[in-house]
Amino acid sequence: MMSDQVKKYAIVNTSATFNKFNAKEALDAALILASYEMPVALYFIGDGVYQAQKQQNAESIGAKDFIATFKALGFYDIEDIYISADCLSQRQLATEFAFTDAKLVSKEEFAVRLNQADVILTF
Amino acid sequence: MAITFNNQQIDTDKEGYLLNINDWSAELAPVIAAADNINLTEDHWQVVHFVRNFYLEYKTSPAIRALIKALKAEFGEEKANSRYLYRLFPKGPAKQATKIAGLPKPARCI
Amino acid sequence: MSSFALIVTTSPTDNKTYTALTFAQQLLADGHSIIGIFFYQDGVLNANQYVQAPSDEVNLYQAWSTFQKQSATPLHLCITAGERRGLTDSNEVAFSHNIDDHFTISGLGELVVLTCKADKVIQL
Amino acid sequence: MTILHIVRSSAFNDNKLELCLSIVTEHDSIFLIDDGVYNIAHPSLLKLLDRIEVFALTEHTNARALNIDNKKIRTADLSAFVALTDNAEKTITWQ
Repeated sequence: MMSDQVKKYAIVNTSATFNKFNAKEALDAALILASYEMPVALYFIGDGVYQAQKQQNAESIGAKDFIATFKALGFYDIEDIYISADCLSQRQLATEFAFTDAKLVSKEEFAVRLNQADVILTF
Repeated sequence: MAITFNNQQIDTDKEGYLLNINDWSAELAPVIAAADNINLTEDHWQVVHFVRNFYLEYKTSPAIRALIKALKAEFGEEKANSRYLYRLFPKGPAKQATKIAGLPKPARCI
Repeated sequence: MSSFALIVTTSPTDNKTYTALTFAQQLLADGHSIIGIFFYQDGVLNANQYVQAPSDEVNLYQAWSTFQKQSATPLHLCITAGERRGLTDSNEVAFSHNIDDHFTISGLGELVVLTCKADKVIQL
Repeated sequence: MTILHIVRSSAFNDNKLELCLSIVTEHDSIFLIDDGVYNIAHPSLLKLLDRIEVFALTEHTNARALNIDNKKIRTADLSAFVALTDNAEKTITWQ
């Protein structure tokens, strides 16, 4: 069922970790896109930056610890991960991330990077 | 559904996946494998342990491509290709190795 | 004229879903084609054939179903997202199959295929 | 390089418009639909009208009893919305 075409995808996360089921369903979509060998980049903006924080403890509030999966994204060839520096500092958050490799970007750079995608999905 | 093992009832879903990953033990794995007509060799064990550790660390069972990439880093090229893995787990490594490793059934749409 | 893929993530109780439906109808009216609509997140609830509405209100489940009948547009449903929300295609006694026949049971792989093939992707 | 930003929620209620405005560029356009049409009166949007092209969906402003007096906000019906999504290189939905 492989498509002949390749498009670049952007998954834009605007929801906090446990807000509805947005973060988990965004991750599921990203993993499938990657499994189909589509280039996928992840973006975290607004409350989405809360997802990227290290040391969250999902299981203590009865949520699946999908944050642990962030460390495995390299095996899925998901390596472009962008976090809005403005949104992070606005929320007084640390730059200790749940990813092995994430890039902290200004909103100008965020816009430039996002523009490189062919398909943008928000969650 | 359940497996009887050491006089204990171990709950599974209808396809034989354990419902609780903590019910798993190295002694139980051959029993799950036998139900799928697999006789566990050293090569099987390597993959079974690998996917279980992957799950325990990353809280997800690796999809085939990710599994191959991760195996490559650990065991090298010859043990990290889909032909090798399908020979060990004919019904698909992502489905069968995870079942034998006591992991939850992968999501249906994946 | 372009080919479109639509992604619907809102439930039948959300007026945004009606926007998505009218957008789809307008696309066809204006001569575009829709290669498929993918229902994800709460959007899957639109496939529940037990959704009911008073007769003087729009029943979005029925509206999608009618739209599919008239236009033959494939309506894909992410079954994993559906099962989490009580949708099932199981024929076991404990379950009652509640996914409308006008929807195609799919997975996220179909999202990849649709969005990859279409000229334009719109999330509504 | 043009993105059509589709805004579906009111900035009087959440920050989706604000997120959109933080990354919108002068080549992009903004299309207000659903509760997003309430943003026609939001100060953050009004500030940008000289730089960014903004549309509001007629069907949705009418449904909500909104009158658009501001000449800088363009009104468009569903068919015009369809045409804009077709012309844009890609869209991003803020909801």
